[in-house]
Amino acid sequence: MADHQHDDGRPPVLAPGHTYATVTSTISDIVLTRPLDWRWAVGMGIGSSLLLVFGAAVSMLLFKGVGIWGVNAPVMWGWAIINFVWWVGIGHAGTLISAILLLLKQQWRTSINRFAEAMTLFAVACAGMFPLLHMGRPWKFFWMMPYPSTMALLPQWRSPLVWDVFAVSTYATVSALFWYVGLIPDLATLRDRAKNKWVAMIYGSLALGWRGSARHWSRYKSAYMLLAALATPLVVSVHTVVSLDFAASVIPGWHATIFPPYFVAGAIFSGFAMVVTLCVPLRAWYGLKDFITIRHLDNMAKIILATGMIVGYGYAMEFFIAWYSGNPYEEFLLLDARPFGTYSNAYRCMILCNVGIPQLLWVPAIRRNPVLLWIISIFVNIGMWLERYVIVVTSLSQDFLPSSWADYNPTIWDVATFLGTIGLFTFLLFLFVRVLPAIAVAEMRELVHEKHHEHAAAGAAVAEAHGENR
Amino acid sequence: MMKSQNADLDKPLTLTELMRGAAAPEAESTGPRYWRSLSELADDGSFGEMASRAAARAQAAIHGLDEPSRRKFMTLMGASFALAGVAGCGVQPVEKIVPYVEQPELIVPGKPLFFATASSRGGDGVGLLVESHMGRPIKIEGNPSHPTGKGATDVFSQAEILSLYDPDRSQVAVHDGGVDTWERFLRFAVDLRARKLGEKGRGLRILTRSVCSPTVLDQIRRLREQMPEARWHSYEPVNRDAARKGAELALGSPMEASYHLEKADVVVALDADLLGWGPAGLRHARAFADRRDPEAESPLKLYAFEPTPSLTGAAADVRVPVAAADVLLVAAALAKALKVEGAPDLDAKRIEPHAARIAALAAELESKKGKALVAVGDSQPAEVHALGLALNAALGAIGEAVTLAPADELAPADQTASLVELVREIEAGAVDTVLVLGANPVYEAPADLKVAEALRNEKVTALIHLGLYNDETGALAHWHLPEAHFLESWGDVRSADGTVSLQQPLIEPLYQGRTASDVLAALLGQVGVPGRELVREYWKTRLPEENFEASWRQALRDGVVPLPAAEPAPAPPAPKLDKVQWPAPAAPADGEYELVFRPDPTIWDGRYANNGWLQELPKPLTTLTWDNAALVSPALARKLGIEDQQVVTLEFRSSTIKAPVLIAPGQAEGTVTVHLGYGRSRAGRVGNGIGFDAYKLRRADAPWSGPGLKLIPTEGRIPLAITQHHHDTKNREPVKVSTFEAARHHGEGEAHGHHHPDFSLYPDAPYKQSEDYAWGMAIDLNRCIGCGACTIACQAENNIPIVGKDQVLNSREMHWIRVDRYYEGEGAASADNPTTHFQPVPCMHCEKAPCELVCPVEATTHSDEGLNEMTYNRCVGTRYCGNNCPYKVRRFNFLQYTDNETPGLQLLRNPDVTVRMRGVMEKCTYCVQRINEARQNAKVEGRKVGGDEVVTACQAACPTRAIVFGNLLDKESSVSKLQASHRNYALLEELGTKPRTTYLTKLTHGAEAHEEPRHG
Amino acid sequence: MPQVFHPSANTLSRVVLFSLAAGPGALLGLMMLLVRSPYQTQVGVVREQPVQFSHEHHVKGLGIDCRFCHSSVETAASAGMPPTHTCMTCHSQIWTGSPLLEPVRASLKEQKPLAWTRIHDLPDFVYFHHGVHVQKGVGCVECHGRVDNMPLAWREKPLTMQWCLECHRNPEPRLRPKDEVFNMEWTPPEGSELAHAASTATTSAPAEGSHANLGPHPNTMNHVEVGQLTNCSICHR
Amino acid sequence: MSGAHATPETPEVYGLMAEFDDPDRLVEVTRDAYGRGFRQMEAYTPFPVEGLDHALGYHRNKVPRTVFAGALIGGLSGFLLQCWSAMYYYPHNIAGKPLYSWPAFIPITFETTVLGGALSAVFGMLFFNGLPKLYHPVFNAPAFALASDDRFFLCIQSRDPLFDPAETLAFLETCGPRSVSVVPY
Repeated sequence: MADHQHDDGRPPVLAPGHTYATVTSTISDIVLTRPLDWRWAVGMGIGSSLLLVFGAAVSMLLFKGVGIWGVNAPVMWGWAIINFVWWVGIGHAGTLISAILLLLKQQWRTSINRFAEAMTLFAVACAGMFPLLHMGRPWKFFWMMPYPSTMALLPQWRSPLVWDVFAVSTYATVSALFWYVGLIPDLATLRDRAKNKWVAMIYGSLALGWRGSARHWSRYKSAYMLLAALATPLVVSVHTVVSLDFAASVIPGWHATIFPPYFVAGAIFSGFAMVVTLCVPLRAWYGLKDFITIRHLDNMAKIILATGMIVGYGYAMEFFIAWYSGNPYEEFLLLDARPFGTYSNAYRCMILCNVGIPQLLWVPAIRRNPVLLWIISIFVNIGMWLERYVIVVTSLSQDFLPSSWADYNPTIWDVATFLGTIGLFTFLLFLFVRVLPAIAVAEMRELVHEKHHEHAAAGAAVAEAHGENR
Repeated sequence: MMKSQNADLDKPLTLTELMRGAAAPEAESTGPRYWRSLSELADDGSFGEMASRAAARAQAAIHGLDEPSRRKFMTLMGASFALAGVAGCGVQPVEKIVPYVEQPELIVPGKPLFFATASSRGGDGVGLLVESHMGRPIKIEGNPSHPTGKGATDVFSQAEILSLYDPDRSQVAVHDGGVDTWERFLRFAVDLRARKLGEKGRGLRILTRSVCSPTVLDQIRRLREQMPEARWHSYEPVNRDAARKGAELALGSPMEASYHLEKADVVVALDADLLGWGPAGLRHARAFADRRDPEAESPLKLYAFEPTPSLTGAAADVRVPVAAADVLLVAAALAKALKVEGAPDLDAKRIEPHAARIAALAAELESKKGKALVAVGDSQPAEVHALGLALNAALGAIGEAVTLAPADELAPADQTASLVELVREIEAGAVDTVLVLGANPVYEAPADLKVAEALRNEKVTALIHLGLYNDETGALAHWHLPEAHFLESWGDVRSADGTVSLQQPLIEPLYQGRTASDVLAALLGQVGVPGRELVREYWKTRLPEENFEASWRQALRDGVVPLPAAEPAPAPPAPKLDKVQWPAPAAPADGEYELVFRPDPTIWDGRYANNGWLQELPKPLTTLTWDNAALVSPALARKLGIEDQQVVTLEFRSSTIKAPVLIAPGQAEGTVTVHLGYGRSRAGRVGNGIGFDAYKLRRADAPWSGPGLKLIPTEGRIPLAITQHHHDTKNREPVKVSTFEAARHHGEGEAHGHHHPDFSLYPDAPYKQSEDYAWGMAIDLNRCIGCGACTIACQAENNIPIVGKDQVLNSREMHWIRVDRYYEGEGAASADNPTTHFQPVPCMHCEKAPCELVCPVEATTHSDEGLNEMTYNRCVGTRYCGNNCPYKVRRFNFLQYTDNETPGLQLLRNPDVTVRMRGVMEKCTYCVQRINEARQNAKVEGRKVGGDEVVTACQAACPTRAIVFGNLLDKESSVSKLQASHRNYALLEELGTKPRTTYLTKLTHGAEAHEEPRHG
Repeated sequence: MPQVFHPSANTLSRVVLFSLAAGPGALLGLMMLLVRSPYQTQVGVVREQPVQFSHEHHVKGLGIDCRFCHSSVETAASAGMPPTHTCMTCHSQIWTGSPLLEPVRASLKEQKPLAWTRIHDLPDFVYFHHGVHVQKGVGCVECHGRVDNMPLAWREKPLTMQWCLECHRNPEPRLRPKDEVFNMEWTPPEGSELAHAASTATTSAPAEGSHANLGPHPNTMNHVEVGQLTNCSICHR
Repeated sequence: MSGAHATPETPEVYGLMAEFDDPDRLVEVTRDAYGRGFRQMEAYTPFPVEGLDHALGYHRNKVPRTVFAGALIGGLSGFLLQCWSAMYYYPHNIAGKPLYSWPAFIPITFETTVLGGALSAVFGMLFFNGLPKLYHPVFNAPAFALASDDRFFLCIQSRDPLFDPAETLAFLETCGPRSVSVVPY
């Protein structure tokens, strides 16, 4: 990519030489005309077979009960909640990129937002599975929602779990709306380019008859902007609420005021890591290197680095407060049990993956090397899973009364369920890249338009570009 | 029953016919009638079906038990959407109401009745009250008017109710491997009687366990009169032979000593588990606790010398681990110091380290003469008992703190000898008929006697076995007869102190069981005389006949037979030691250790092996469940480099077994302890094949301990399901300990009893609290001895399921009240002989309960009377409450633990407590069903519930009255008084949860066993 | 460019979109109605019984007191079902030949109880105590309706938790003097505190002492501790 | 170029459609047309072109206030639902917390606010845009498929009072479009 250097010496957000037409065709042809390739087939195969595993695990679970998992007393939450928090965390990057970066007028978001939003949706779908499945009587889930029951009972609003129900379902709904609204013009494009009548009808009905009228565009833009404005605090709130599940309890290692900010940072951290994990192969396979450029990878790497540092700060603070508070239970847990106790390996790996390895990203060369970046992102994903493992398991297994301490071990069914959701995620993702434009076409055209203006105003362009790209 | 089949006795009946036959309730002139169940009353076929299922199981029981279902049996049955119990959604299925045809007097649907009866074990008895719902006995309480328990019960009596309904109990008579009938046995018995009368009973032998039923003793006596050459042998694996022999040595006659702790200030337990051994333990425990009361002017001081940790050792102020063989040396040393005449001069090298302590003790005894006693355990040889009697005489305890009662002259004084004699005679071919009544010699006799081979002797033409289970002996018997559970039968029990109680049936025999006296009656020619008549007949001869009916009814009501005052027994002779030969103290060869046998704390000698409650009850001190293990001292483990759960080969006198190791702090260094009762092959689906059979190592001449054990570590491992993995308190002081000294004059800047300020920003309660009731509980740690009776009483009362070993291994046990055990003391020394503290932990019913806050569906809320309520049918099972409970008292049904399949077990359920389904959280409710019952009675009578009126299940069972429950608003209630005590403190008080359950500081004598007295 | 859709598609698409939005709501609403309907609550459903027993005839016609058959209603949790013996106390004298009573006679002959079909059936996890309700002056009619007008018994009230709570939160309107509990026709005397309470059934606030002259307040009259009545453990254990 | 249903004898014309390939040009033309007094016209572009809506004389966008209203309703209903059920409907003693635990009610109030806002934004936008409208006359215009690709259209509708087939056509021709076509109903 070094050959197309932008005037300001940084890689461009869009490789030069693209017109409205080329942008449109490149992206929409992936959906409409491009033949199946083996990589997609393999990915889809893996995804759907893991999905079958998921089916098996869930049926077993419903048939026998959560006892098939490793959960016990005192560790009554296990992998299920860990996976839930992990997936929700991953689900943060999408809306963040689309919403916050949109409000900040960051051009480079354009080519990755659609894709990141899709990832968000699918991650939240996976996350949503776990709170349901981990219940003792999942078929009673609706008792957690307000409805006029003959028992004259509504949910217990003080419980963080109820907040969770609302937060996650709201987040899922809003992200879906946001994603769909963004899709409407592109669906219209697909409708208009489809050769096959039926394909055209399918996309057409999804496009709701969008015809790009100027008045529509203006309402559309304000609605889209407002959605972004609403989604921004929502993103922050969701993981805050998730963190309150822990912070609102009395358990040492959970009962910490630092949790909300530190969870949100962690969420963005893992979210961007997952975006990188998925982008790098995608841009290679589907020839999108012109749209998802080194510049994007570079910026995402910077965000990963920054949020990683915040997470590291969180860990440090946990130590400090434990010592500073003089609370014997906190002291024991954080200064003894976690670093040196039964689960010290998980803890140390976590530190390595989340704080140690990301430091490599200080080096620009590494940030701009897709392969290295991809490997680092994998480490971050693992590290963030371990973080949740450490939080959930260590705190519960050694809380207040030594008499009731016990260790926790997952079972094969824990693993199967987790792999199952990964399958679900992969399946949906591969489906998505085949049937919907993975990059927002209309926004790319807009980008092309803006670029023309930049070139027109030559001298000003440099300064302007600086302003825009910072 | 008889009449129904007299028609054609030759045609064998089918099992279902048998069942129906038995279903016809026996005509009773007085008192209520008894049924198996409502469904039987309304014979809508369900009972027939249940019966045939039972029959099918019986068949299985005869031709070996079905492997796969074993052990899993009680646990993971359901695992289906069968939304039983707490479920409830969709249109309700149509239900039937089935009224009586003739309403029996007394029985009001939904109102429990209580009947007095008694259980017996090891020749001693406990008086019981049994709660019966609609003819179903569902809960056992102690009988307050019975001196042994004074209303308390031990774990065994509590668990008997489960044994009653145990579907694996023997259900059919078996003759030569085929199903047969009681009627045909009767015909056999009649022939036998005719034959034996002719032969004067030659070749007839009767084998029982220790018999404490006056009626049965009388029947045996009459049989001996009719058949002079018949012999009666009795053998109980956990017997008092040594004590009787010791008495014989010292006093010339086999007397049985009983100890009265209430009369002593200093008690020395020489390998005597006063608090945990047999029904007498209940009496001792109560006396001990009362004498430890801080208000008592001179709190009792307890010394224990024992080879293996016991409840008594844990309660002792000074506990000294010594090898079982060295207890004699300790006794001798004390005797010498107290100038007991005839005291042996033994080489005291092995107890050198404790010399100073023993000297000090001797001095203290000297000073406390008349207020001190020495207790010798049944597991010590006769010589020590003789020495013990001499010591007690020297201390002036005989007749005071120690009383001696003559043993029954008819019963064999030395049971082991009597069993040996039986075996020898059989081998000599002098025996053709053996009547085994309620015993299981094949399993529980010492291995060297080879009882199984003996009984297979072809000269023995009739081996008749009457037993609750078709067990190891039943498998060999020509005739096996199902025995009636004592809750199904008439009988009487004489407890060690002479009190006699009547047993009355709470329910018709579920499986056509018969009692020993039924069988003996048949041999005495009283064919078909109902059990009730047999007992009445006997007591007619014992009680003044002018008001016999009155006293009979009184006996049935009170559970104690009003006996005419017995003439005072003559004072026993002064003990002499001249006849005693003192064993030469054998120096243990190195590489060899001492083997010690103990009855299992929860399944005793194996008779309770098929009782799931007892199997899952954590054994005191080790908290082991579902297994036995070889207990070794930490020092020995270090020396041999073995660790918990590692399998070792135990080689003792040429027999070997493999056993998993469990390291027991406080174990004497060179001593290995094994518990009896496991390794059963025909106990039932619950008890089969778990643990190892320690009887295989037992010898007739070394019943309790012996040197020369070899211990060879192997690579194998057997996971042991222990419920408590961490033993030190991590300086968190859940148990607060102080000294009597400090307690007597507290207030002088005493730290303990001080309270954290209430730092809640919120008002106490969101709305008006009840002005009448505020329920609360106080647990006096100074009284708790850690026996676990509370746990099992709670299990019985609250329909708590058992989960099985694999679930306990994943720490999913369901007990609502657990007994935590902490070891105290620094360094390796503490591991070798730590101070032990017990702490029962039920739900704290916090007023600021963390669990309530996090429940998303109001499944757990706070009542205006301060109860932390758990509404099972609202619970969706997020388990957040369980996580957020600092005391970890919440229990979750991870799987379908409650067995809804087995019909017998459905009869067991307490109808006042919801049966929980899978996926639902549960926890201690302060026995809210009892609170509500009291409330309802009060309302119906238009009054208020009394401050102490409600008694929780754990409180009722507690032998030491350590648990007190009541109304905190009533300042006169005992719980208010206790919580007002300066010893009162709340667990994890600093969390601001404001628990309603509080604890009272444990007090010690601050002897050298402890370092500085510590305060809250 | 050819049109992809026919004009009718416009309407169609709007309908689809609307139903997607409104459909789930409507479905939920339907279910809410369903669980309150007799289909679920069995209100007014007459059940088949082994004997065509008419409360109307026995209570209104013959004026037999409830307690004659439901003997433990004042003291026990269960009101008690009459044993066959009770029926036969009269029917050994009258209607001795009636075919309607054949099952009853058979039951006595074969010592085989009658199996009645339950009308008022609470879930297993609900604990109800008749004795207390009678003691506190809750009339039979309040829950069982005018049994004296039922030829064959049916369920008068839904017996849902919501319904139980209506009274447990605000008992006054349903309370009466204890001696009137078994009276089917009883209505509060004019202008009495009871009448006042009954009239203000909707307001949950118990009327204050201002009505002292109107006779006893129902709650105080029978010592009802309203506070405890909404504790979960009052009904669920 | 006419829909099957448009009868040839009475050819009804929806409007005249001019096709451009440069957005900026389209804006100028639109401004020009507006200046000439055309009101019933609409521009179609593959992406939002800045200033085009103003050029069409469109200024009053109702979406923002709809969203505000939606968010307000969502938030209020959420908060009131919690207060009502926790304080009046079934007051429970939960860990001794006050019935009116407003701090605990905030998270859900926030969520319902966002939800209300988001729903009203999307459905408001669709409503004001009159979508879904799968069939629309402009789709009859030739090459209109490119309106979602790289072409920019201006359509002057026949219902405009100033609309005159000949003159309007002439006017549009002068604006230098790629093509001008008649859009039938």
